[in-house]
Amino acid sequence: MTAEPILALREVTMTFPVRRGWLSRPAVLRAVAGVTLDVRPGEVLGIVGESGCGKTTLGRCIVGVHPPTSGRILLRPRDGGPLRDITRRDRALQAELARDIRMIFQDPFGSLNPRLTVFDIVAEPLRVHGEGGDRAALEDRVAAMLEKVGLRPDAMRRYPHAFSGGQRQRIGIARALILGPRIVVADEAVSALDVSVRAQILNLLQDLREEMGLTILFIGHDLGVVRAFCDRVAVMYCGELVEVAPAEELFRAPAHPYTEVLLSAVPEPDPRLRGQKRRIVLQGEVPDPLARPSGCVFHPRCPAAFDRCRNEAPELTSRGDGRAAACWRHEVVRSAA
Amino acid sequence: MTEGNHLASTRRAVLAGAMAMAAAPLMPRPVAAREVPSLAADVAAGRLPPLAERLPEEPLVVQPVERIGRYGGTWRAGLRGGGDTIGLIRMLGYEPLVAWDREWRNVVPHLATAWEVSDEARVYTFRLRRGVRWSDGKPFTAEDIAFVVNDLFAHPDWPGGAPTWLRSGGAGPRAEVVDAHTLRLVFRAPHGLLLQHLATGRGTELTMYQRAHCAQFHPATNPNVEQLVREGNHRNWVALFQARCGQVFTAQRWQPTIPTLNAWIPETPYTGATQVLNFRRNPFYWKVDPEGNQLPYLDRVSFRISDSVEDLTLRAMAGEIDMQDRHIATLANRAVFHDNRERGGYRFFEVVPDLYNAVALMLNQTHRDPVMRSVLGNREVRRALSHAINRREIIDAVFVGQGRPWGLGSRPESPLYQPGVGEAHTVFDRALANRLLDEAGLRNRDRQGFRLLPDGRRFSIEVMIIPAVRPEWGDAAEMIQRDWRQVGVELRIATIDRTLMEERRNRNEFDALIWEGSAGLGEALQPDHFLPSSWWSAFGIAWFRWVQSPTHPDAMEPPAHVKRQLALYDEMLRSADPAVQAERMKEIIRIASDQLYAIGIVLPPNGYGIVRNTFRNVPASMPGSWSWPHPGPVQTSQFFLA
Amino acid sequence: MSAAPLAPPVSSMADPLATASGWRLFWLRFRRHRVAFVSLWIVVALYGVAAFAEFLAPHPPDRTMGRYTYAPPQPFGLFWTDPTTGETAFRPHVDGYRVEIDPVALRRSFVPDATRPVDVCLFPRVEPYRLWGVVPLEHRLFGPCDPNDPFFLFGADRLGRDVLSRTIHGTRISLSVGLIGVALSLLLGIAIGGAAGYVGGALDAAVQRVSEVLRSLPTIPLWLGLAAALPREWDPLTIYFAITVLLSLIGWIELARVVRGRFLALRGEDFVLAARIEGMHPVRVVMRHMVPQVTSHVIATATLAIPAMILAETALSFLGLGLQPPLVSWGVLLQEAQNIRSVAAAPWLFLPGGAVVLAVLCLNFLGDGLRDAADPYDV
Amino acid sequence: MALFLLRRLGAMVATLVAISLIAFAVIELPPGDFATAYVAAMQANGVVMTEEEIAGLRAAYGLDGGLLERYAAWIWAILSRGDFGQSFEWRQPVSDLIWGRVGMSMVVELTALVVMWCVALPIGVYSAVRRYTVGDYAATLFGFLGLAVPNFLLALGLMYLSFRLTGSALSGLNDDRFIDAPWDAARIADFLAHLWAPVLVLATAGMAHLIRVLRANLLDELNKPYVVAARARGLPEGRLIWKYPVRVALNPLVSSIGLLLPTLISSSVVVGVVMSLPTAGPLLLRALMSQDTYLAGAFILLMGTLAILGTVISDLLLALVDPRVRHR
Amino acid sequence: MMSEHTGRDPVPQPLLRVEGLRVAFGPYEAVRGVDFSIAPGRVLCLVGESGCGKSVTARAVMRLVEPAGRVTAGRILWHGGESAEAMDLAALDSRGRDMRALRGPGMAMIFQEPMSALSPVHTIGEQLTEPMRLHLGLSRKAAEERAVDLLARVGIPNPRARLSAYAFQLSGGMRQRAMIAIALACSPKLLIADEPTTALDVTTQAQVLDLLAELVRELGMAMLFITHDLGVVAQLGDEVAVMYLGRIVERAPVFDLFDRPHHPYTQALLRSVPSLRGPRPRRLAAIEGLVPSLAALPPGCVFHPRCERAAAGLCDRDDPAETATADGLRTVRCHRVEAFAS
Repeated sequence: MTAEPILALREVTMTFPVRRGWLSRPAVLRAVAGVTLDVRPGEVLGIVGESGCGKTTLGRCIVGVHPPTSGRILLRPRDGGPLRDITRRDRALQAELARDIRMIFQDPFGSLNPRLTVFDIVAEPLRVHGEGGDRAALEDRVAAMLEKVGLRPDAMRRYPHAFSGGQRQRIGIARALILGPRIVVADEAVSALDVSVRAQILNLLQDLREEMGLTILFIGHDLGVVRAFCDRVAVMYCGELVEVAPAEELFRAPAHPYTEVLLSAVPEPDPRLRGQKRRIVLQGEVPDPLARPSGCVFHPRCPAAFDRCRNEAPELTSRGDGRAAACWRHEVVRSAA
Repeated sequence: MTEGNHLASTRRAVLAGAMAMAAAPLMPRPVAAREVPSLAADVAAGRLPPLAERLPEEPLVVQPVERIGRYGGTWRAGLRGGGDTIGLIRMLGYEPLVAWDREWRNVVPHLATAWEVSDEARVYTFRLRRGVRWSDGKPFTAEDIAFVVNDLFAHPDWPGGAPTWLRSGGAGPRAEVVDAHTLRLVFRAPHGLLLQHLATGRGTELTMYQRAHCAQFHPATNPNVEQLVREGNHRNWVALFQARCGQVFTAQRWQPTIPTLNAWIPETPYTGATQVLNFRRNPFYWKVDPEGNQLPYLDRVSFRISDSVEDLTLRAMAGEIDMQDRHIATLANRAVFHDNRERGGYRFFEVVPDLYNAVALMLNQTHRDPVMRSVLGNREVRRALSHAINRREIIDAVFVGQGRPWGLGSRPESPLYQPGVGEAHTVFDRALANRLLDEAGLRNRDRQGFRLLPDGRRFSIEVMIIPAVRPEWGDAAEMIQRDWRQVGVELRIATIDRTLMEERRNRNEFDALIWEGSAGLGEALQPDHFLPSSWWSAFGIAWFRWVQSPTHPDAMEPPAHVKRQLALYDEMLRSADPAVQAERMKEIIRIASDQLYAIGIVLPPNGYGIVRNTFRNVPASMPGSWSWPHPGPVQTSQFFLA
Repeated sequence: MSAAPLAPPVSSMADPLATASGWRLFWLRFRRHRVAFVSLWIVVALYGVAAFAEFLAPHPPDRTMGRYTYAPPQPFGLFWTDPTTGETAFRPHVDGYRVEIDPVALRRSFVPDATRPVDVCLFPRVEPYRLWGVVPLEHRLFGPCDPNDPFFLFGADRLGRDVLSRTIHGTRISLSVGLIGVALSLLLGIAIGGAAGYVGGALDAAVQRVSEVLRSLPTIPLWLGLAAALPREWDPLTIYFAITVLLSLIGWIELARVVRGRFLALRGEDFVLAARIEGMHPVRVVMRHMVPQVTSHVIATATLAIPAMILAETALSFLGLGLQPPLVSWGVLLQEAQNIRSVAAAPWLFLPGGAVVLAVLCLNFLGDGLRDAADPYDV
Repeated sequence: MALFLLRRLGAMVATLVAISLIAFAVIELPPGDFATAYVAAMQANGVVMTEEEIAGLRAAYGLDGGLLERYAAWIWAILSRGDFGQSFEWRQPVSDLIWGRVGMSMVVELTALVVMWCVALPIGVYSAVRRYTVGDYAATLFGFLGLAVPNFLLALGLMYLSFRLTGSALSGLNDDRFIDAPWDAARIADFLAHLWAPVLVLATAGMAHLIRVLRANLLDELNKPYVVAARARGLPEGRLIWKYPVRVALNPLVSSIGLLLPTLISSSVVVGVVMSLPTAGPLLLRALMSQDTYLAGAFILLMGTLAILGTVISDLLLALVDPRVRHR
Repeated sequence: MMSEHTGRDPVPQPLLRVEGLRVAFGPYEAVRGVDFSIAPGRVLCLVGESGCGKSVTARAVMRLVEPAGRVTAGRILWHGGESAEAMDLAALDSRGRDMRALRGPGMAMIFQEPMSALSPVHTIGEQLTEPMRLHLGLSRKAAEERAVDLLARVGIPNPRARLSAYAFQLSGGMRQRAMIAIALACSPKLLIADEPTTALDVTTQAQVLDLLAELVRELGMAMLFITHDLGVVAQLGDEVAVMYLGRIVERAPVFDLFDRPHHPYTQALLRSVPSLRGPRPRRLAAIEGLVPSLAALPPGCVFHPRCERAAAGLCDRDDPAETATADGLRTVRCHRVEAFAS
């Protein structure tokens, strides 16, 4: 389980200046606050949290949409050498990394250029990176890729609007995988899909992952899906990691109160659970990201908060069994153990 | 010495036209005049002295055009937006020392009742009308004019110094006050045309400043002027002076506070914010009708200020304008005005333009380019180009068939008219034109059929026109362009801004230009088309340079015929005798016509004006010019509403 | 996730729209706008007229017939009844004129006279001329069989020039002023607006400020000043281009605003993000992924800008600062007509105004249709 | 709000400086100066002026200084004393000339604005709600026709029509007899009797834009869930449309008032010239033509200022009517 | 929390009965013959994937699909009126007085995205009091008092201050609560909730669901709940109707449906929802193929191209009729329902 990480995040922080209208001076929004995380080769790491928790920003930092404000992002080179700092990227490096780290987007409608044919969309990475040779060769590769994601090769002549959401997501997957990457960041890749199609896409990703040896960062908010799909899960709240654990463990026995809350809120597709399931009702609202609470960010809503939580921020600490949580209560548990 | 006669003592004095003024000399001092009804109340209340005290001892008796009028009423007319001061001078401000008669034949007494001219036309002595009062009741004396000549024009700060028309030998005159009613102007060099110039619109500049009022703003007479300058936030005393006393062409002179000799006084200042400019009668006006009634007949004048000619036109058609030709009486409007005569209740009067031609195309005979100069300077080439034009067709198309083919020469109405001069070189004869051009060495043609200059370039003339001034020019130019194309000469039409046209003309960087042919009646006053006498002598700008200063780098020595003209003109200036002047001028014009200084197209048809049927004493015909600033010399004070 | 779709999804592989490109969809949506569709054809026809003006106009624009100044329009007829025999025959003609001269009003009045028909031919032989100054031709589309006969379907102006022919020739300049002006505006607008929208930040702020200043300035004074500043020694054609450039100097603002807004929105779109992550050159990102998205919208905005330019040209001409004769544009024609005399006695001189109205109207409808098709819910 | 105002004012001043620079540059751009224009105008009247006289004129007007120098002096006089300089043509302080005219312009333009809104609003709403009906097409056609007919043609036609029908020219804003009269009821009545024509011309020209934007905005809003939600609350249709989508669709228009103003000012120049109105346009045109630098400059500066003020006011209005703007 | 009302209870007299409802948008039928009924105090969940017509059905009940869409057939019988006679809403003018009078006091609706369903330029108070003053004839003051009560009831803290708040000033959860308060303004007999929690985070969703369940129980109103989330259905519904391509393919009390789904589509749907419990599946069960377009509906049973058990010559030819179980509590639209319903 403790394989060398393929990707490592060290204290990654991402802030945005926010101007709230004319009156106030620009405030700083900490979308991601000091995230440290190792991604192991070949695993599917789920990142979950409610909207605004910073999971998407974190994913975008990794693929290079914007460089983090501080912290480092490290990547193990293909040849397995020591970790390489890829925090700051010029265009050349970005282009180089685009072969290794790729992204699947949430919105199957917005992520495909409606003016280009499927061929143009899927072949674009090849062209940008100078691969694939002449048009015929490109077409062959695109056709092969399309078949791999479950589309007929003749789809390449059509435009995105001719496809349903699930099919479009397949096109997006084809674009992401055609260069043979090592890491794929799937940002809410199935959230916009209907249940029946969602399963198809997840299964497809599962197959491709096995076939291509991918490492997948699966960003999502549907805990059921995350449980079914991920090996390990990282829970985010207010830009911070509050818990990281193997999926089975996490769902069986959440270590962080927030994780508990999350799990308890998921409506289970079983009417018999009505009234049997312990529903933890959260106090108040998600804090304003511009006015982060002192101490533990979760303490104002935490059912189990005590004094220390209000004053000191707990670190994400590992318990040794592959589980880590940022909670004083967890700390207590750990020291007890 | 009776009114209207010259100073009889010196028989060497040249008789200037006063004799011709029909009724004036014979008119006895009118008596038993009635008080003006609209002023009666003021007189009765003692706010105004009675009529007898207001009228001069020797009022100017104006013979009405039709009949004795009656008092009352308003003259409504329109002004263009932007200081339309020229129009005001013409209609309300024509009160010079000496004036033109209604026929534009002679200079007649006006504010001056008599004058004497010395030998060589250097010294002029004027006898001023006795008892004339400014609108504030103060007497008008020789001091008023001396103030203008000596304290303003001769002052180093006065912009531009003396006006050009008043200069001779490069300088203005010195004014000597002989007595309160006798003024002497002493010139450095002969100034034979002074009387004529005095009778033009600009001549009024000498009689527009009341010394008593204006001296307040002059450093020579008011030591505290600097304080006024500061208080009024002016640049200098001149600016202060012009703001408070006005200047001939500025709107500021039309203020209620400035005393005037005019028939009507403005009620409010004329400014850019004015929408209607109203005048009321001057109770001290110094003219009477033969029955002794003080003029003007009309109590008020009301000028609507409009930026739109169409607006004025509609108002005229609607009968909201009593008498006017300025701005609205265009060729194109004639038909609509005609159609709306009944609706508007007006009639037409005729305006004979002071133009010998409506379209005068001047070729630059002193072109900077030697080849072009030799070609354009060739009289035969100019003849050819003139004969190549189908004037009849242009007249038909552009001038509604009105007017006849005309070159350069005085109008038939002019005293200087000479048969055959205006008609010279105007026959349409394409064959002749081609032959002349061939003979002039322009035989070779290019592929498009254009003739080539001796150095192989195409014979191509660019003509500068400003259709904004006269829309007909553009139309005519286009037709000339086609006609010349037929004889292998290219005409390129450059529609151009006026400022630029003048710059290029003055730098002598042009081939040709089109302007109107001035003058056709007052030739001697504006002789620039007949000999190189101003910047408007576009046929020979470099010759004009030479006249000004033979050493100027751009100057070119003129050929013999030009020198002959210059000599003739010089003779004219030395003699103040109208007969001599007429002979010299005729010869100058003959030479100009023979040399085709301008290729003319058409003798301009008579213009027109409209006048309400109830608005009387407007002559059926009058000249139209700035030299004879119509309708001023008609004496607008005798207009009345029937 | 957007609001629950009320209308059912209609696209599928079986649908004919499935293989349609974006442009084809654009076209299909556009065709639903009947008025805009008709307008399109009128605009195309107008530009056709502009292109083939020499051939289509029965006379050269500067041909004067001095005898027919202010001649009213002649009625056109296909059949002619001989008044003497009463026989009717197929004979395309216009009525000739009877001339009455009024010496006082200084005017000739023309009365169309049915007894003196002027025969009208297709492809009559005329004096040789050159189409576009290049192609030598000897025929025009239609005109009087005898070139010396009067033939004034729209009447004649003060020089006896055919108003129809002048209007047709005016089409060329008037429509191209709009087109070229808009093309220049487009260039400026896309470059400036695109840069502002893509780069954002300080550049965006600067562009915003500049365009705010320019938008705050009343345009007419600006145009007046600038038009007055043009060197008059330039030949009319150069002046024409200069005026066009002037018009476009104001026109780019709106386009830049549109482009900027779109670019700002597009910059956040996932497919642009995808291209950027690819490490693509920004210029390529812009050209391949952003520009095509805005084109249809920009075309629509540009179409809407053309009529504004046409109107601006006429307004400038009206104030005496636009194009000048001998160039023939609608503005110039209207400038010549803008007096009471024309309104009262020769209203046909305002027919070029009809052309302006038609062109502006159609271009506006067309632009509206294009915009709706480009983006049904965008202003 | 105060801070917002301050910032807005700061930006406004910067814009004004830019405008003054542009204004000055534009007027100085043409070849020649007032003296040449003046001489040319005199020439047209047959009055020939000599070089000396022209040189005298230049000196008298202070036209012999450098461009920047004159700009600096001009702007300094305005800022320090509110002195806009002297009009060359009228030899009068510019401020004496412009205020009345600018005031009159504002009256005409604002009335036109109000009329435009009053007519465009119902038409725009109607054609959006009854989209693709005969009424919609008619309204659109009407609006576009107003847009398509050049202003001066409309004005000219109106004037002639009035002349034919009433026998009097439809020009100016008052009968002659009222012009120097005090603003009593009779003059105001006469003023209103004149005002409608230029207002009509101006309003028809701008209406199409308003109708079109309103229609598009409204079409956008009509399908929004909050409209359906309001309908689901059982509101009567008419009240619902005016209260909800129209209200929202108007907001962007409110902010466009400021932008409409420069356009209106521009078109009122043309209308003012044709109909001979005592507004800023004709005097400005004259000033530009005669290169009366300070007068034209003051006009452009003032019009620009008013336009910018309009923008600021409409921004404030927007803040007033749109809580989303107000509360951020 | 709310286990009392189960599908096993005897069905009371329905409040609303929809029979053979068809809704068309242009040439396409989005709802192709739908029957269901709701009784007071009961929750009917309409489940289905996007585009199946569930939202259209809900809006058609309130006659809110016009003018884009049109109710082409069927009856919408409303038993909530004063008279014993049912009123056919489908026959009413959608914008007429009768229909309007029904909206608000009769039936009310809450929407998926409270942000866009609330007017951006009107205060919550204005939108909340408006229907009360319109339908109940309350004075402004009385309406405001009631509004404060309502806001408090739906769990909005500091309700009086919130009256003057705008939608954008509230958080997502609060907006939805406000939306619910507005819907409850006139104490409707039927509440239609169109995916009210889809746009919310799980924790907020849980709160809103609890609130709705509580309200139905307390106020005794009927609720038509539209959702695609079977988890939500399991928590809230008394009865479930599963829609596919404009038709209800299976309708049953909630326990029956989850215990023994009859229709193959329902079965597949249930299988494809990952659970937090039980063994972690290696793969999720997926329904193969795509939802056909309304423009090109397959012949026969529209589900047959994706159905594992479709019988050639039957399912691809004949449109299955609705069959009801003996107790009448359950209907299924499948040819082969006997073949697998155990």
